[in-house]
Amino acid sequence: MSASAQNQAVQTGRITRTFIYVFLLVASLFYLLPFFIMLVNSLKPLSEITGGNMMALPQTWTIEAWGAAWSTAQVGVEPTGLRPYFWNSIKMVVPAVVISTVLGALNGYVLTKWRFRYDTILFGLMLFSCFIPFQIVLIPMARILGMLGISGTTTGLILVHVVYGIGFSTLYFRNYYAAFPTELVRAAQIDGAGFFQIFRRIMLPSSGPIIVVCVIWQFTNIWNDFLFGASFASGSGAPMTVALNNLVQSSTGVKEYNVHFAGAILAALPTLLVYIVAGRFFVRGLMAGSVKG
Amino acid sequence: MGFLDINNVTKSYGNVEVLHRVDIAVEEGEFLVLVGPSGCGKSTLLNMIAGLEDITSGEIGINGRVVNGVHPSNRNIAMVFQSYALYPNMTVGQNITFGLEMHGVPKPERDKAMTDVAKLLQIEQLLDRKPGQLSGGQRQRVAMGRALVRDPDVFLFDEPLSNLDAKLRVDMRTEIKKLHEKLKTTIVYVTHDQIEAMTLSTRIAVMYQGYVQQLGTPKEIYDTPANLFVATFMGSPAMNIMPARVAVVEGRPHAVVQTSEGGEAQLPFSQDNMAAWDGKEILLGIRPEAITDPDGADRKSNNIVALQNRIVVTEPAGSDTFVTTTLGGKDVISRLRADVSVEPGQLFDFAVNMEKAVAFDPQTEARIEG
Amino acid sequence: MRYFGKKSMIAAALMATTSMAQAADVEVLHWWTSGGEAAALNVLKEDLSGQGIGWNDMPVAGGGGESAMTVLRARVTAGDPPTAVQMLGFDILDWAEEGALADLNAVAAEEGWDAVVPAALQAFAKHDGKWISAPVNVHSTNWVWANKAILDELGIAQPGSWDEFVAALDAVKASGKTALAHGGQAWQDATIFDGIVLSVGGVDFYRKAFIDLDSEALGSDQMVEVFNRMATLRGYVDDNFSGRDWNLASAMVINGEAAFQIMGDWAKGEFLNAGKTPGEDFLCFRVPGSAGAVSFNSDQFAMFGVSDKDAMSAQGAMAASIMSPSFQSAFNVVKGSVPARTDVPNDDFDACGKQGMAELAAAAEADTLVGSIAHGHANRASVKNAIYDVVTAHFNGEYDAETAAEELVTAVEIAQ
Amino acid sequence: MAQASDVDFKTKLQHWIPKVVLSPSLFLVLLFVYGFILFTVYLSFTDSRILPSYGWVGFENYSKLWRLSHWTTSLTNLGIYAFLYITICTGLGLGLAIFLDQKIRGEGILRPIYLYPMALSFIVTGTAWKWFLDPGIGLEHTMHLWGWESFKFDWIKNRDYAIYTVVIAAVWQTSGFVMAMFLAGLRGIDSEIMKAAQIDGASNWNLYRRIVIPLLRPAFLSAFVILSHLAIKSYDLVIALTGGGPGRATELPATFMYSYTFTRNQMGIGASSAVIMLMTIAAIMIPYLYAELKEKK
Repeated sequence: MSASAQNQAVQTGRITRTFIYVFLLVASLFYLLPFFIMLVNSLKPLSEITGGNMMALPQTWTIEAWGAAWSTAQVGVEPTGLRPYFWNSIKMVVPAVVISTVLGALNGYVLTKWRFRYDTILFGLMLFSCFIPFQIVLIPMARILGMLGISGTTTGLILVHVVYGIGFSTLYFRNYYAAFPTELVRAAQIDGAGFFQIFRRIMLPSSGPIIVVCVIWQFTNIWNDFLFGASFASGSGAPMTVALNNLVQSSTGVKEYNVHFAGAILAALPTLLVYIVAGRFFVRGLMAGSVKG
Repeated sequence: MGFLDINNVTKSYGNVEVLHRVDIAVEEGEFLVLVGPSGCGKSTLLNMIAGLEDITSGEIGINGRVVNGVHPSNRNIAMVFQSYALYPNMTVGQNITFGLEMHGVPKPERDKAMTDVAKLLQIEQLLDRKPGQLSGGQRQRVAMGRALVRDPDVFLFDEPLSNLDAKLRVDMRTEIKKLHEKLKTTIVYVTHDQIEAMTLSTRIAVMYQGYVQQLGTPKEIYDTPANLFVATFMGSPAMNIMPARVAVVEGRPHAVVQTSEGGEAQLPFSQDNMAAWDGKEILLGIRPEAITDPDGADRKSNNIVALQNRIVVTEPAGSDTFVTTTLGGKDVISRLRADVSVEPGQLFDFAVNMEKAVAFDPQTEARIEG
Repeated sequence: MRYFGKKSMIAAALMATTSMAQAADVEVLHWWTSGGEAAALNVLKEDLSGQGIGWNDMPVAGGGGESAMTVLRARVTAGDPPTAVQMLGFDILDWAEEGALADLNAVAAEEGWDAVVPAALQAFAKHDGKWISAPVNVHSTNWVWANKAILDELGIAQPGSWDEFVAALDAVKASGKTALAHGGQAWQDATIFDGIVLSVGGVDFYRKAFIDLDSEALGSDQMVEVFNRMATLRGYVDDNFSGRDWNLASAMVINGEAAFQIMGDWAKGEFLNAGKTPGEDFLCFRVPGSAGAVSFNSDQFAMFGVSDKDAMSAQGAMAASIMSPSFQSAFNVVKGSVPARTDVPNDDFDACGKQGMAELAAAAEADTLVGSIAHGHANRASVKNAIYDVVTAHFNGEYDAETAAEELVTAVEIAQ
Repeated sequence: MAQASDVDFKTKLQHWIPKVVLSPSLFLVLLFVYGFILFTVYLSFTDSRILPSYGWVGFENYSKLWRLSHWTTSLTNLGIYAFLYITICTGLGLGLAIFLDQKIRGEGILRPIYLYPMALSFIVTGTAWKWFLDPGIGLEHTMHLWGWESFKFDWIKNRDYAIYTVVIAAVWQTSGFVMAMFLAGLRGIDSEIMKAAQIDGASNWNLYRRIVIPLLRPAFLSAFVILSHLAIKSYDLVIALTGGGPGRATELPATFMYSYTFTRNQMGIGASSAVIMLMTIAAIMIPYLYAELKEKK
């Protein structure tokens, strides 16, 4: 069934429909408001922000703040803007998302199609790991990264994100594959396909929707992470959020709010893009499995 | 020892034994149907033959080789699944040749095999489509094609027709039968539909509660069911079962049954050894077609008995008319010719073919051997 | 191919490790990320690169160094501490007790730090007789910043005593403007608290209560008076103060919406940045009643233990650069604070800066230089935050003055 | 019959591969989650301050913890916050999903609008929310400018109401995601069931109340898990929006834990609060997981 399939059965009257549209529009205003504030203020000169109404439209429109946030703002001792950190984030997010998704897919595949004793308990253990508060893992994780010699490297950061991404990616794929006909796997076994051949040739080609859900989820979480990025990346290798935080959170300096907001929107662009581009598939993917609990 | 040998096989999940000591030897070219209600263990047995489930104890041999622990793909079998299990992301052609590809068969040979099979099943025009674009019947053919192309020792069918509508099911049934007669391969076929079992098989294994209740040709199963379960499960409408008492009258054992009018009818057995049950209660089984109108009675039978009884319900079915009456306190269905005119409430003279009657021990429910 | 991939990954990991230990580099963890601060720090970076020492920048802003301290813990636990870490007060001593800091005595002796750094600062830069960190600046927290135009308009003179201050606040309030610009964040509340404690009880009371943590002093009538004065000030703050950033409060003074702000000398940067001139557009003076005393906090670069010879010498060079009079001057002119050594010429500083330097030297001389409660120079982080809890709860109306004094005693006790 | 062949290599391999494939993940989870939890439990019984130390102090940290008034405040706050957050998110998400499911024109535009907040971190949106909620510059100010002088919305500055502003911002962030889950659930319902109910004469209200919403049970459960884990982990939000203030009025266990572990140098107390948090999570999640996984079997 496609996500655009509508329930044909429900009939609504004119008044009800008007109410529904009004409600939906008001709700969308509620959701758009913070973004509006960010956007509007990123297009004002600083004096207009500190001086006047922060909700008003700019009197002087300027995109200076955007340029500053991207390439000239001071994020450390160097006025580099967010640009170099953007690539750091990409270098971290892409492998972390790929690895955690692949692991999640394999785990989900094993846990549904190659059942063995106590497999549900193992799954429960993995699922519960989603709920660990990240604050408590900081110190022991640092110790282990140090022992592995990957403290302060992107590799270490990827490892951390993979570890704490496994729970959710396994959950998504397990629920999706649970609804995937086991007979197909059996047929492929009889056809002589091995474990990985079945995965690659039979399971993966049918996993599109859930891959989208998992990738969106992991991408958002990893891209937006600050705690791990700040703790486990070295200075020049720090991800975008750490740089953004440095830009925004300076404690005893002048606060350039317009630059902050421009930077904030820049930092959010990739995730926004992912949501807007893949959003259609997102509901479809959720439908295909993950809401089945 | 057969071509497919199921030797003392059991299956347990944890402490629960779900399949008890199954012994079946299937000859080459035979069409064995495993039939039984859901949960009887027939699919489990099939999966064990395929290698999709472990064998708890006992042995399964295919073509002279014990296959316990052998990977499904190395057993030289092919399987058609209930849902067809067509790979949704591959075209029909790719579905058919996937197994050959996995076995390292070169592409030209694969293509040839595919063309041959497609021709045989008349699905040439479908080869480039995806399963999602096919009708139920077409999918069924593709699933069979996928099995055929492997040229296996044994074909396994897991309720292949149950997802089709009634008309298509009958067509495909015939088709499978034709295919078997043409190819002469060994087939093990699982179904819960006793008509499929009767029409397709060379032999039937009726299963219930993890036991093989009876293994035999369709005729054996139908005429001499091993026990009450087999008797009532096979045949439609089911065999009539009524309580009766054995009485030896004039040196010949009779079944004494209560009629609808309160009287007792004495029906002579064809089996002489029923005399040993003189005076005891039994369960008498008579199939609907053995209780009929006098003109419709089997002329070759030596033991047609007249019986007057009152008609409760009539159900004209076109080719026959089914009539419900009461014998031994039970509803009994009889099958009359369509042109006999009967009315509910009417007292009717039935002709009972006692040659086809069977008797069961009410304690063990086993058939009393005749 | 697969083999190659694996091998190159290991190689990359190895390279990463070696580059971290590379000789003539310093890795610096700090939270000076805003334009002016970072530019000031860049002076140091340039200085070091002139000596062939690379600068590995590791900025982590947030919460006045809280995020940076979290990161530091991760790095130390990983066995890979940065060379130098911006740090405040007791945090330095805590790390010294963990045995994580380096010994800078050689450099210190060579450069004669003992003679030029005030004793009150040395208390945080030395541990067990060893120099462990290089102080960059001295901020002081008991400052009031005032909009001169408003004062002139309302005919208010610069208040010299607490009563005059209250009268001035009243006058501004009557005129319809906000009397006291303030941001309701725990550390800002506590910054005011620094000045008020000094104004009520002077240096002796301050030391007894907040440095010795004498529970009698903490619960005394004087403390109740401190909280009363806090409550008085609360009456001059606008309704909308809660959660406001300090620099927005400064902006209120700059824009003429408010007359006064009590804030550390970093606020000067905001005034200067807005093109205002000290003495002409705005005034800076000590919290009335606290004149003569200076509550300070000092940003220092704590030097972490490194084993490598080259790294040690780079670290030493960095420490020496930080303490050089030229850097001290250049940095502090920009930052608004005053140099950590008392022998730096004041030529480049503005009026407020000069005043601050003079008062610091005088206070150091008179032993009225005390560590700031609010900024971790009076006690350890646990106590500091326990005090925050009470001060901010009282300021937000949760306790009256008497209860607040009682709560202060308990809170400090639990935190110790 | 030929001699019994041994279990062939391929079968043996296929028997072990799944376990081998699962084991790295399992190893990572056991070490990095359960190992660390045990470590934290251990720390909670030690005198750790700035770094882990191993002096055993028994339950002292726990007794100190319960004497701290803002620990109890943070627990009460979590109760209020989690209840409202989960209820409102679920209600709003369900409402939006049902409305969006009525063949709405422009659904393709509305859906990403509801969904996008999930894509942003609170480091980014915290300031915008803070401004919007601030009576001096935000909504209240704007209303005054538009001539509605008596309008008052100063919750963020009010000790008793500030926690509700945290709820508003949190709802803003996740309700769109919940909406997507419910929308997916709605789209998955067999439309024949809906038709049947309408033929039975059910009004739209009854149709949803009696038929559709009960059928969405799996979506409700998933939403509950995701929301409760987000509620318990809420940290960025509070820091960005109120910094735990006014006073300590919006402190939550997560912020409490962070501040004791990392800024107050009382790692032992931080660890003991973490242990209590974990126990709370376990108390909620384990029955749920048990029911879910058992049903699946």
